[in-house]
Amino acid sequence: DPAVIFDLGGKFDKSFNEAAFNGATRWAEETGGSFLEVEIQSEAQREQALRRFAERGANPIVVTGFGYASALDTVSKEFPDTKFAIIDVNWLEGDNIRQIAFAEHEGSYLVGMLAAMASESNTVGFIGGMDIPLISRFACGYAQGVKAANPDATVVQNMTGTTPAAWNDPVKGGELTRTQISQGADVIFAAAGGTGLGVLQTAADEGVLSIGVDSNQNHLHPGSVLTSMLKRVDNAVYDVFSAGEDLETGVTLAMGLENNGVGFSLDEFNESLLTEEMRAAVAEASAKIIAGEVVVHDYMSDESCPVN
Amino acid sequence: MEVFDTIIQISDSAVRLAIPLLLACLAGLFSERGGIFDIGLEGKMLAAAFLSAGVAAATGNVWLGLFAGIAVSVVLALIHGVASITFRGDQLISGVAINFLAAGLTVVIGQAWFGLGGRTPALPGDGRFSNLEWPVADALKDVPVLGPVYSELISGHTFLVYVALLIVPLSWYVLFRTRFGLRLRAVGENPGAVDTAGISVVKLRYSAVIICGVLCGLAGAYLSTGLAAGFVKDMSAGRGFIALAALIFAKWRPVQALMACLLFGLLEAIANRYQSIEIGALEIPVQFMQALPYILTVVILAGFIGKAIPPKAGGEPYVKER
Amino acid sequence: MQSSVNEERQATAAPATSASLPPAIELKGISKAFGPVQANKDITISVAKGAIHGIVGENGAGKSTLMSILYGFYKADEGEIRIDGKLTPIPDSQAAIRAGIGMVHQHFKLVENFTVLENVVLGAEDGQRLTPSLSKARKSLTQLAKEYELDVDPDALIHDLSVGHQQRVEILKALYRKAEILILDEPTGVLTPAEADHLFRILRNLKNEGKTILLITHKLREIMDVTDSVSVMRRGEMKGTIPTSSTSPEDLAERMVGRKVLLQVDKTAAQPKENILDIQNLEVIDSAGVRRLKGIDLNIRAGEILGIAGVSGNGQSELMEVLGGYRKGTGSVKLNGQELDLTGKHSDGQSRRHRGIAHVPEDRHREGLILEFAAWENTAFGYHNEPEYNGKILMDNATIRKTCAEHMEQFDVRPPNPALHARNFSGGNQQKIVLAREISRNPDLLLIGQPTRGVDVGAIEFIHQQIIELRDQGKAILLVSVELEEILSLSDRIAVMFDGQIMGERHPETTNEKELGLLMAGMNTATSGGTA
Amino acid sequence: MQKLPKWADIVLIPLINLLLAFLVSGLVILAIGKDPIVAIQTMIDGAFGSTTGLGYTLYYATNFMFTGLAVSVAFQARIFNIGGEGQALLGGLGVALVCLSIDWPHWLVALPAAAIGGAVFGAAWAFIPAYLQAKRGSHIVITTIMFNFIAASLIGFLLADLLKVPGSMDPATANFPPGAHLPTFNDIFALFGLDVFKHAPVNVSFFVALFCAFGFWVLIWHTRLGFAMRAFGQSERGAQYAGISPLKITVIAMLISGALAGMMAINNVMGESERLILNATEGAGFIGIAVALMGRSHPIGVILASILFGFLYQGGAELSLWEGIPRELVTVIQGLVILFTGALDGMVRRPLENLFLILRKPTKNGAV
Ligand SMILES: Nc1ncnc2c1ncn2[C@@H]1O[C@H](COP(=O)(O)OP(=O)(O)OP(=O)(O)O)[C@@H](O)[C@H]1O
Ligand SMILES: Nc1ncnc2c1ncn2[C@@H]1O[C@H](COP(=O)(O)OP(=O)(O)OP(=O)(O)O)[C@@H](O)[C@H]1O
Ligand SMILES: [Mg+2]
Ligand SMILES: [Mg+2]
Repeated sequence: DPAVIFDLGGKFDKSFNEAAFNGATRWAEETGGSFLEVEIQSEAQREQALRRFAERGANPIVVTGFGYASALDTVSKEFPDTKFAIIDVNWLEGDNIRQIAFAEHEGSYLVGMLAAMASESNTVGFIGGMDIPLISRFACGYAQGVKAANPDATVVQNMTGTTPAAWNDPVKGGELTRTQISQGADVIFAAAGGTGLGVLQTAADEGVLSIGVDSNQNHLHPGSVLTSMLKRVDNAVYDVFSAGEDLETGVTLAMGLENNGVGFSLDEFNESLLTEEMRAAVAEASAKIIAGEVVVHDYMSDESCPVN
Repeated sequence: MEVFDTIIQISDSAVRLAIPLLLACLAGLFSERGGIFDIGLEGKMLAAAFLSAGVAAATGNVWLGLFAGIAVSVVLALIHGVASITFRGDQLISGVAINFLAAGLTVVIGQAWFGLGGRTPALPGDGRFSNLEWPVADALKDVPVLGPVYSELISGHTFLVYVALLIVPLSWYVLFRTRFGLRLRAVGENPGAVDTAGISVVKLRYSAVIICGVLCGLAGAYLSTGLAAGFVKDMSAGRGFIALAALIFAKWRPVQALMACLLFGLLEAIANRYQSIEIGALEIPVQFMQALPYILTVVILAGFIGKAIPPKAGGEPYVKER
Repeated sequence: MQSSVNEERQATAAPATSASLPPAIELKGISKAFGPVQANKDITISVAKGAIHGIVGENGAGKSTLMSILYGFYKADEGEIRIDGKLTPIPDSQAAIRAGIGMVHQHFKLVENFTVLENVVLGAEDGQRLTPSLSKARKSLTQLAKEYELDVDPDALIHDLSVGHQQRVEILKALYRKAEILILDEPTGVLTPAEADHLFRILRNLKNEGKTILLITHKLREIMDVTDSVSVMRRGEMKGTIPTSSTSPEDLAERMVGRKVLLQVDKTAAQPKENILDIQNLEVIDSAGVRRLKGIDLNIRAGEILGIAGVSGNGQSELMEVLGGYRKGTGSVKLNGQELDLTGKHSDGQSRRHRGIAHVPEDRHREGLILEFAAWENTAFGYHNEPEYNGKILMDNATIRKTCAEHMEQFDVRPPNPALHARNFSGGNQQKIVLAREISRNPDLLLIGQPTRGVDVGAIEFIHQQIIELRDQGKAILLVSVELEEILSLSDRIAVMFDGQIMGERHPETTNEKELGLLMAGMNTATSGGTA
Repeated sequence: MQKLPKWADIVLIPLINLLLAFLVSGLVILAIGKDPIVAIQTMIDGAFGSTTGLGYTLYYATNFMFTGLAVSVAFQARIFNIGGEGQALLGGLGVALVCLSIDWPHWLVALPAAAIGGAVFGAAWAFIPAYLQAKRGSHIVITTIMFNFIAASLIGFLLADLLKVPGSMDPATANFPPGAHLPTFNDIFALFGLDVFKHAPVNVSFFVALFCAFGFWVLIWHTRLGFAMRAFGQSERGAQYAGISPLKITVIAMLISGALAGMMAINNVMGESERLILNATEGAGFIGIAVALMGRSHPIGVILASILFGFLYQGGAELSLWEGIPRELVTVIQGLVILFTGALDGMVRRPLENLFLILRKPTKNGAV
């Protein structure tokens, strides 16, 4: 059986763990197969869970998040016959590892453009969970997109906290949203797990637009969620599970716009929010990025952002 | 004018952030005035937030949700009471246990109930407390100075906010102007005096604990059905502990509790507003701004507040025969 | 053993009631055990209406327990209670209050940060709202105050009141509840003589109103002065009831302890030698900015006991604390001619002990002992840094235990078990543990405060002997006591304190309680303090 | 005065309490449609059934021993240190800075240095609340809570901005040099040719923790400082009479407490992750409060309570691994264990005391 091990946030984090869970579930439903899964509780369990699943013969094993990098580095060597996949990591070496890294900055760029175009106040907001590099990558891509669509626009940025509670505080998310609204923001992008739910909710209550993250969150508040920045962890997991023991490993997949690894959501809930003009603009930008004509700066490349 | 608007907005935010603290703080106030220390405010709040959102989601009726939230909080309070009053257990341990129980059970039950990993579905309109617009708030909006104060700061909060604010003078009245209040304060200071006056220490302490449960229930319900629209695991996010800090800050007095909670709310609102400041070339890190409310609390505590003396008999079970 | 109540009433100055009435209180066959401890064994006693009835007995004899049962605070295991001849079950204090019983507990049951009024009203409110109750109570307090000389400021906070006033509040509480029977458990243990006299006047007033009073005390003179009849308890048992007129202090002491007790202190004249302690212009200002000591000049010589008399709260405690090293002061204090540090680094208890000052503090529960510590640990308390109790790094617990056992033997501490927690010793034995610790250090100067507060006659005798013995070894002793009798019988020289000042010095042979009482009240009649 | 025989007091009652806790936990497991018998088997088997499982149990227990002792030592002086979490976080910083400072030649050198680093940082973080309490009367419960938040912010800032490995996604320091690698039990037993505790993170820090527990015992009951701390804890006025300075004792007790909490980092930071990561303490500081309270602030009690919590952590991990039982259920079980063994102790104790009194009465009467 394949297995998936979620990060500390848990499989219902409304973020990429949940996306991974959805991918695995989709695979199980379509194929009738079953899979092992576990939500770890502490750092020490990363290695433990990996090893225990590998010992049990689970294959392939997917781990979600860069937190697993060093654990996987150790365990993958102990089990050369087991195949592993890791999300959000591209710096490991190992013949039995498939690394899957997402270009969140590219997806964020597109929703940033949409935000700037949808904004009437020329001010848009970003609410992140914690000040960590991953979130900065979202923020930086978003800001670039905003500026690309409207150089005069302002981006208001907030982080929700410094402890793990930062990912599960919708009340604070709501409050930050109100603060940003009072600062003029009328489109707000939330990359903050459960805290983001409070952002989307408050945006809907206050009559401004919001942007969801990771999974498609458009349905949460139809007509109020402008779009969602998609990070197709679900597809990645689905692919890994589908390939099963024949999984191609020793590769690093860069999941960007070109291979639909990231993107934005368009469905019946936000059809009316995205004008033809907006769709055309992002389609063009997307094409340019894929073609390499536009390079979205990756915060991780030099740990700084050209715009903010 | 812009400065003024900002002040109004920050104050507005401060009020919203202060209310859950205030309710929990008053809950702790009644409990501790009665001699029962309660570090389980957090857990009771969390449990109430969960059940009120859960019931509101299931029934679509926020009032049922509110009552369910209060009920579960009271049940937890009674467990604390049984442990610390009837069985004379350690009040700190019991409080810690309740925090664990609430943190675990909300997710376990929530998962079994809604299958959303401990989350409740987002609440529909009737499943939430909506903001009450005060009369002619809209019309007065543009009146300078007083207009925004009235229409934004005073008007437009949920029902529970006004309830919480009313509970402050009510608490004061109950504590300092009624028989019950006199006895409650006495039982927290010297249960022997109450006992020899022929009043049941046990009954008084249970009533203190139940009031605490009701108020924590309100606090939790406000979190999930007033401020947010649904429950997310661990959503109390340490507010119960901040409420305890506020309680000590307020030296166990209702009006001061309001002040302390507003101060905490204000500090948080300010930190939210000004997360990234650049002073010249120096960029103040966001983490510093996020820690600022806590740093300022320590500074204020060290600088202005004298020794806070808790109710004398607090934390000790009352034993007349050993 | 039991003498009949009627006999007794005929024998005493007739109370204001007719002889045919049933006794106000009748306890029959009361037993009470606390776990393995049998505090009361089959106790039977009856008290006539309108009488003042004394109860005496050693520490731990079970007096407080018996009274707590009568007041419904504890539930008796067996036995019955009759009030005015009617069988009255008293399951809780509410029932006792309804039966017209009021109690002033040994340790006051007052809420310290409440006002007098609030304390009086607590539990006796009329209705849910407080304000009407308070104003009603205020009125009747004024009334009661007038009737029984019980003035206290109704708006004062309890912790601002002297113990004497606190006790009045306790009595007011009982009277406000219309008590016909008043129990007082060691009411004078903490009172000054003036306050005690005042209390007894009140008690007589109450008696004249027809109220019945039960009085527990260790002071046999008080029994002789105010009671009509007296019961003696020993080890949980009732040893008999007798009319006061037919007994004497010596007789009572013997009945209590089971042996002859010397009530008079037996001492030879002092042989004072060189100056040990020299205090000049000592000033203390407390944290609230109040001047507690206003320029004290005193000296004590080797081989003498200087007694400090005074109403408590006039600076005696502060004086002891400065000398003991845990309060800062200004001025000059010389020990053996060497200046003591009053403000700096060396103004702490440790340094004082090193300099040869031992200290038996006034409050053994809060200062002198750590109640949760075993007796042996208390033996080292304050001296825990001394070399003989310490190895290089570790404490030498074996030595401390051994020392404690020796102390217990020398001072006849009962039970002689070093492992028992200090809390579990009776007041007298606790005091002996402290005394043994301090005296055995062979100090140059012993500060001793309220050495016999709440201690039974047997132990008092012993403690007094120890103090005299130490003096005879040539030590200087500073004795602070609110018991004028104790001051007069122990001291070689007496200084009276009032309002932070020394009002004058007297010699015990040439003064009397009356003169000292005047000085204590701040009235200096004679020439100021000449010393020999 | 002893109402219960000693064995009943220290063995029977805790056992009954635990049984009750597990009984109720079983009911909860039943309620969510799982088999409680299988669950408890899985837990026990997972935590004690193999040396690897045991190794994890002891690893967690080591963390809790440090924080439990930290809370206990302050509590002996009746100071309630809720700041273990923050102090342990800062301890992690100290350990990380020491480990990264030079290329350590051998763990025997690195361990003491790192332990001192952790202890110093932890103690420093405890110093300010202690000083403020003693000097300014600022309530230590509030200040230590605040310092937990401030510590999290500080570490977050340092890891995200200053100490992070450039180019890495992970807000964490670089890996420690190999010379700072602490031998695990597996490494130690390998010396004797045994292959046990395989892959378990339990390491020599466990012995350091035991040593600290022993040191705690010596300190509290066999030194004058401990004597002074306990005296101060029981009666502040009494302590002053005895010449014990409240300021000094408060500060020293908190320094020791903070140092113990800070030393936890040699286990989780140096022993396990071998680098400093965000949220490295994972609430061990708070568990330490429960451990200290349940262990009655006595080292033996703390050790036993730590192992109990280690068991719950490791057994709980196995539960979620194999039984599909949500990990939060473990939190519920922990809560029940704390409730029954800690707070509802009297529920079992009093009936038992009466029982023993009845059982003993006849013999007593016979003797008298
Ligand atoms: N609350 C209690 N718990 C356990 N034992 C008690 C309690 N109160 C009293 N005792 C025991 O009962 C005995 C009688 O105590 P009690 O206080 O009645 O004595 P007493 O005569 O009032 O002594 P004293 O003169 O010191 O006030 C004591 O020896 C004590 O061991
Ligand atoms: N926890 C306890 N367990 C057993 N016996 C106790 C306990 N507390 C008090 N006692 C007993 O109760 C008796 C009275 O104690 P209490 O504290 O009233 O002393 P006391 O002689 O009245 O001293 P004081 O005059 O200072 O009040 C003592 O004999 C003591 O042994
Ligand atoms: Mg007594
Ligand atoms: Mg007594």
